[in-house]
Amino acid sequence: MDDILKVDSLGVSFGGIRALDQVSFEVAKGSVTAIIGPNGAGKTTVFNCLTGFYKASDGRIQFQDKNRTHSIEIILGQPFTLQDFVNPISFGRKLFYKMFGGSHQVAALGISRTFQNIRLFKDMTAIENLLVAQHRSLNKNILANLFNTRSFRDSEAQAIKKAKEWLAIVGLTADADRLAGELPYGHQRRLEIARAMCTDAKLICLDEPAAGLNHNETKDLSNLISRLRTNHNVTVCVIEHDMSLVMEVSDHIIVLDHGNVIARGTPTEIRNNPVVLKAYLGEE
Amino acid sequence: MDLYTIGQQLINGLVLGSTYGLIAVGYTMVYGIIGMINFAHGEIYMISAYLTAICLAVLTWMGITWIPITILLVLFGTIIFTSIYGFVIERVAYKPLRGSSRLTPLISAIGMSLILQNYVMVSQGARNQAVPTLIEGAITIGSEQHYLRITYVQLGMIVVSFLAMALLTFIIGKTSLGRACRATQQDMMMARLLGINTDNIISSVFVIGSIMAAIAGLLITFNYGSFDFYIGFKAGVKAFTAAVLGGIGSLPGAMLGGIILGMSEGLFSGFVNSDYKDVFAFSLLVVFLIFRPSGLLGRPEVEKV
Amino acid sequence: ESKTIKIAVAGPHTGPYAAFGEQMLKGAEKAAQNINKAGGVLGKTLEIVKVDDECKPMGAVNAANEIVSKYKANAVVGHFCSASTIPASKTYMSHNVIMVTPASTNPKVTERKLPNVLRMCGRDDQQGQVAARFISQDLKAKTVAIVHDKTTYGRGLADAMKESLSKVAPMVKEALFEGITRGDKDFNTLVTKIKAKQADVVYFGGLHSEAGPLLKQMRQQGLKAHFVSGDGIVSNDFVTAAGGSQFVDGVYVTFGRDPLKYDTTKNVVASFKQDGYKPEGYTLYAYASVEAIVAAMQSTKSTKGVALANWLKTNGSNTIMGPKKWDKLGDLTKSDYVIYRWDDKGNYNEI
Amino acid sequence: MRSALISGLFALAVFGPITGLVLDGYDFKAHPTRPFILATLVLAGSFVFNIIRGLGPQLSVGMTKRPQLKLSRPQQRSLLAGLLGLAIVLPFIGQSWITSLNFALIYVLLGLGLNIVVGLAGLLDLGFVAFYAVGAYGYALGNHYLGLGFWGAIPFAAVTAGIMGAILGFPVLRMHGDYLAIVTLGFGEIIHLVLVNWVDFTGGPSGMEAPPPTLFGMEFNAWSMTGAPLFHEVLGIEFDPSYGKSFIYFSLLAFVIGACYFCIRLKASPWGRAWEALKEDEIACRSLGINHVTVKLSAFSLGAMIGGVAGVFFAGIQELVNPDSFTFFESAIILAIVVLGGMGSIPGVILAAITLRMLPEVLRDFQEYRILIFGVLMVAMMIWRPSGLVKTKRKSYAKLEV
Amino acid sequence: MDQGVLTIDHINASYGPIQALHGVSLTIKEGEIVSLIGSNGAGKSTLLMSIFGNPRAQGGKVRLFGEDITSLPTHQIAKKGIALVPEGRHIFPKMTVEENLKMGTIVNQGKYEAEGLAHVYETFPRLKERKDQRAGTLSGGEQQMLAIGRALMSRPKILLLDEPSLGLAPIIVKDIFRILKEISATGTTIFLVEQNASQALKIAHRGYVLVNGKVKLKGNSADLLNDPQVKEAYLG
Ligand SMILES: Nc1ncnc2c1ncn2[C@@H]1O[C@H](COP(=O)(O)OP(=O)(O)OP(=O)(O)O)[C@@H](O)[C@H]1O
Ligand SMILES: Nc1ncnc2c1ncn2[C@@H]1O[C@H](COP(=O)(O)OP(=O)(O)OP(=O)(O)O)[C@@H](O)[C@H]1O
Ligand SMILES: [Mg+2]
Ligand SMILES: [Mg+2]
Repeated sequence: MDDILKVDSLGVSFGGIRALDQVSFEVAKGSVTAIIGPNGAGKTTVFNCLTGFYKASDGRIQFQDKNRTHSIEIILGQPFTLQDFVNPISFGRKLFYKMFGGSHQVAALGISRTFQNIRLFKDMTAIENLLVAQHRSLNKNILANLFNTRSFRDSEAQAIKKAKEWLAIVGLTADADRLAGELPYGHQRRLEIARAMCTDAKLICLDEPAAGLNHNETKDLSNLISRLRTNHNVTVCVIEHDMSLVMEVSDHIIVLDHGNVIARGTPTEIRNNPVVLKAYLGEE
Repeated sequence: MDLYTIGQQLINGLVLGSTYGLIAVGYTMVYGIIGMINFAHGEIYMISAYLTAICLAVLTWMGITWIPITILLVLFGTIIFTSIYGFVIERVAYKPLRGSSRLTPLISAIGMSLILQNYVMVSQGARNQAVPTLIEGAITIGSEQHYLRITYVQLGMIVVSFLAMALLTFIIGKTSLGRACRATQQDMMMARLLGINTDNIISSVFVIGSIMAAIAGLLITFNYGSFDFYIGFKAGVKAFTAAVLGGIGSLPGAMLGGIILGMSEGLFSGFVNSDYKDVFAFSLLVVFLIFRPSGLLGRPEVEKV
Repeated sequence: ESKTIKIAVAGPHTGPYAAFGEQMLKGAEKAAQNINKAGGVLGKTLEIVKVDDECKPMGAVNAANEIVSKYKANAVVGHFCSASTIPASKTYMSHNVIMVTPASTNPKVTERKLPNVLRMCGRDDQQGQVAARFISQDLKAKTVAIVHDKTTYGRGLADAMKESLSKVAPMVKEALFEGITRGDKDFNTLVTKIKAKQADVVYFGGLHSEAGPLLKQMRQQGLKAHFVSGDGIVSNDFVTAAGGSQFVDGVYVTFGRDPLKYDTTKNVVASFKQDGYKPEGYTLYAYASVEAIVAAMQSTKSTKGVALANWLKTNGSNTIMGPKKWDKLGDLTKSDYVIYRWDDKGNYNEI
Repeated sequence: MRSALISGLFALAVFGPITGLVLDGYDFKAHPTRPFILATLVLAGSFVFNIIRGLGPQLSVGMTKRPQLKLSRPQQRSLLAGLLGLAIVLPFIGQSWITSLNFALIYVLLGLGLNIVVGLAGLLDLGFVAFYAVGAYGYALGNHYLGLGFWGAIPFAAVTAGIMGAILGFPVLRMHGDYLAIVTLGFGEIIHLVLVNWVDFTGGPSGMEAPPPTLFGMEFNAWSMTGAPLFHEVLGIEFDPSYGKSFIYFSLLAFVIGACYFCIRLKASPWGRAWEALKEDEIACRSLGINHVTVKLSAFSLGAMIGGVAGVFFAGIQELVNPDSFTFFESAIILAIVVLGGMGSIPGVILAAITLRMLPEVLRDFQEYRILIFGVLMVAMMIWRPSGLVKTKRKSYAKLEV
Repeated sequence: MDQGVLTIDHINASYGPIQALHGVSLTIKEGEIVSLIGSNGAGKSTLLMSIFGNPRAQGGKVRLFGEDITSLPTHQIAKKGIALVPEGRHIFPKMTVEENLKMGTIVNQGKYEAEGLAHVYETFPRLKERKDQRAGTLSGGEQQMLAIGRALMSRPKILLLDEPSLGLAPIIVKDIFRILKEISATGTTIFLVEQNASQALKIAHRGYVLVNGKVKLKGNSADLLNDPQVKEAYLG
């Protein structure tokens, strides 16, 4: 199987704190990969690096898409080196990414995410949240909009159709016109996943999607994650503290502690790994 | 250009800067605590200038002319009445708006500042007002021809503004009142849940801000002598600029911002051209904020994703 | 058909210049009062309406529209600021209403050649000329620093002075020509600069609210240069704004011959004093403006603006400030600018 | 009762020195009765207020439940048609109001422009007057130096203002909230100061003249200074200054309607949604691949363009542009229009612009108390309706058949 | 029925037009641990907040130590020896960890500050490592620890917790439940809202089940744990 993502000796520091150190792992295309670890281990930080919100101080992240490899760190803009001043092509490329690069470009590659603290557009309706997610692929010509041309109408209709489809998939059709901020917590979680999917993501990163959900709701969620993979062709990365969910959905688990990968393997391997038991699960 | 001229221009800039700093400190105080641009702060300063002159006139009428006593009494009176203004304004125009969108109190503040300006104009008349020159002397260094000079009032202004800033920094940073203020600013609901009477905190912030405005009003009025009901607006904008330049909510920042603003304005007009001094000051601000989007001493808003 | 003849006093009745609006209003009201006592005009009584223009162009156009449409006034005394007189005058013209400004000295007011516009005061270029001659001939200045307040009035005056000076005394050096900002109080840097350039005369185009602090700061820094200015600072407030009479000693200003000194004004001045008001600055100019308008109305038996203006331009008029004559543009033919000097008691006297 | 007494005492302390002792030179005059009258008024007022509040819940329930105006589609249509009809006949009824109406319409345009920036995109702009100035001076200078006519100046000014908007937008991209506010305020001041100081180019404080708009080359003047044909002569009617004003009124009305349509379309377009999303959460937007740079710049530019057009009309009405018309106060009023209108609501902006602009005219009878009362009403309106006059209604996408 | 430490008597609460609580009553006695469970949007958080008057309870009464606090302002309620770990943590993001903790003692003018800090740092060593870090930059779980620590600082007589286990690693969750039992043993009354129903009921003496803003079931936790309805809906 191909790897859609390769992370190679990633390192991040905040002031004196080394949040990530030499983190390396791969994510296989079409898999569900879970990242677990104690609080403050650096899981969210890994996601932030993958999606371009933090710039790693060292290491490489490579995203493989249709035989093309993109380096996230290049998209985020790199400092100029002496060599760039002799090589106009690399200079131009760096300048371009310095000026226009950033996390939105990473998202445009097909990596999207949800957040540990839900970040929906609370004062917009559920369906509007999904329309915003499709912004990139819509007809944005202001004149076309002003004269309501055929192509503009088509583009809007297409977007609404897609949004409705996703609302149906996550079971929120009834809530389409409600404000996102008013929805119960569990619904918000699902809406955020649908929103991330509406960007045509190839890799979706879910940060603690089951937090605040009760037992039954967690079950529904794990169903949804499996369906995302099988029916919608995306690769899923998930951070979660709820072990029942992790064990159920994931193919591969990576365990972080203090910014280091301390274990990796299949759910059964991890469940029985003494290091993980001690550091994370707290079972003797 | 000789050294004395350069030195004198530096002093001039510092004096101007300390007037901005004095007002900016009160400004940033309110601003840092309730996160609202209190456009009426400049007007409170303007009121305090009037109160200074009124107190002085009343004292003269009563026959109190010994200068130290006069100054103390004027200061006392100005502070009392100005802080009542601050208190009342907060209760009337801002308290009812608590919890609504950020811009609502901003508009209310603009309305309030129109009210105060015109209220003073209607009751005191539109003409320019002034106080007599109470303290004349100055410190002069140098020869008959070439010298540096700073008047006692100017010196007082610089000293007081630094003292006030230091005192306020201490209050905010080290006392429990200060901690309660910061808590109120960051999460008002949670502050209440921890037992903080946020309404009182906000009122006391306004009162402290007004006291600062009163001190500023007194010193600046004594220094320049002349004022009208319109001075508040300009002072407000400059103080706001200084506060932002220094980093919103940072008291030393406000002082520093004021000094930098005053210095750059003063030096530009002293050595280049006074027509464009404000253009220069604002351009400086813009350029500066591009490179340091959270001001000189303001800590960058880190938002954890 | 209205029972009164309405004269609008348009000027700044609110805002930072409101003091001048009051001067004009008091003068016009007193004139109306006296004329009504003497039997009114065209068999009707004279009514003064006060309209605020905030000294802003936009306020002026609004005010002008209100004057012609709402009050349907027959004549206008005003405005004060040249910046509002200029845009408003056109509205009066299209409604054929006469406008006499007692205070707008900017040349542009009349140079637009509107047939309904007259002024009761001099022009900045006349004033500048008097000042320039005084600075070069009487003060024998070698280096002059020219400062203005960037307003239409202040800058206009400074420009006019500068131009005259370069004509009458080309050898006088210009230390600097700079603007300060209205509302500012700190001019220390400018003073230091003037001091460094060793100017012996400072000419200021602007109003007393800035002139006062500027003068005080000059003296505090030990700059002994002469201070010369125009009609905008002629007010007792100048003394208080400067921080006391010790600072204004030796200041020179150009101003029309003091209307209070004319024999003709004695009664009026006394009656003002009875009301507890000291006629200052433009009070009597406004009084005279009303008189001129009324004289024209009496003679032409009309209230049509262009007709009134033309009558005044051909016949002139006798006012409280003496006989006045106008040229084709509507400017006074005779400028009566003279030099005054302030003493250490805070009084000013013609020299 | 006690609280009324306390507020009375506070009022006495507040009004005491300022209204009671009036400065006169270095001296003062006492007006001892004034503060007592004012304090008594406050005391009585707060007494009445307390009684009303004490009257019990039955009254307060009635007050908190605001009548909701819900209109069906055809009702909306007829209301709109009615308003339009009113707008068209208005100049024929109230000639004396027409200049004020013209200014009100200009403020509607300005409000709509700033509404894009502040109301929709959530970028606090305290220097919007800069674009208004660019438009007005664009016309005056374009006319003076390039011989540009009024109608030619409109696209010219719109494009110039739009570019200025983008220029301003670029450096402030990294700034948030109040930092953005001060930079925009600074930008507005810079433009103002340049207009004041650059006398050779802009005419400085005296400003620059701009001819009024023409209709197919016909002027609306009593007589022509340029030799152009005159409207009343061509039509063979008697001259009346109201023709010119009415002409401006109808042209402005057409532009306002156009701008409204433009804004309504924009609001429900990908841009409108992206602005709103960006206002709520920039990080979430970036995670969805939305380029916040283009989204913010588009808001600044489009808003500025509308502001620029308003400026051209302003110059055409005033026939003179002057830096005094473009001060911070103007920005503040425009911002107040947007906030009072209800942040993003187009009918709200129109209502607020007309209210705030007509109010000072209505209050003219109060003379020097005018601005004071205006300020009081501004504060009172904010307290009465903190979230604006009109609440925005969301478009229901779910009901759209696709 | 004997007087509880906290009694809630038929209260309603609403957000504008939406009514979230419908006549809820419950009693908590001294030294008890009481759990409140219910699905998403049932009104659990609303109930906790309305004890503090936000939104204000209507229709009924809230009594704390026998005193009617229904219409007291929030900050005065907070001074009566009651502390809350709110939903969404609500730490002060720009203060350091230690300053945040000290805020917990502001009700009693800094009493027990030193002991409190020592105790919290002992319970959550992670917070000690990060004591000078700005709280807003902590990881989700660290913030949760901080919110719990802050509530413990004032040594409340009654402690209300809204989903304290949210976002915490299994090992810490175990710790939290252990600590709650310890605190309870020292006489502190605890009112616990949890999604993790089985764990919550295990440490609790009694429990309430909230459905759509109404109390649906109540009883000893052992009974509730065996109740088929509860099992089906909340324990899985
Ligand atoms: N912006 C920042 N500044 C300083 N420290 C940070 C910052 N962001 C994260 N950290 C620190 O880095 C460490 C890793 O944080 P991260 O959010 O990745 O943890 P996590 O594994 O997601 O934990 P949790 O399960 O609690 O969410 C934490 O100790 C945190 O305090
Ligand atoms: N600020 C608010 N404005 C409007 N409605 C709200 C608000 N907060 C909560 N609600 C509504 O009130 C009801 C109860 O919400 P509450 O947060 O109390 O539920 P909960 O039981 O705590 O749920 P959760 O398990 O998700 O925390 C829900 O229907 C919710 O949608
Ligand atoms: Mg995390
Ligand atoms: Mg909850």
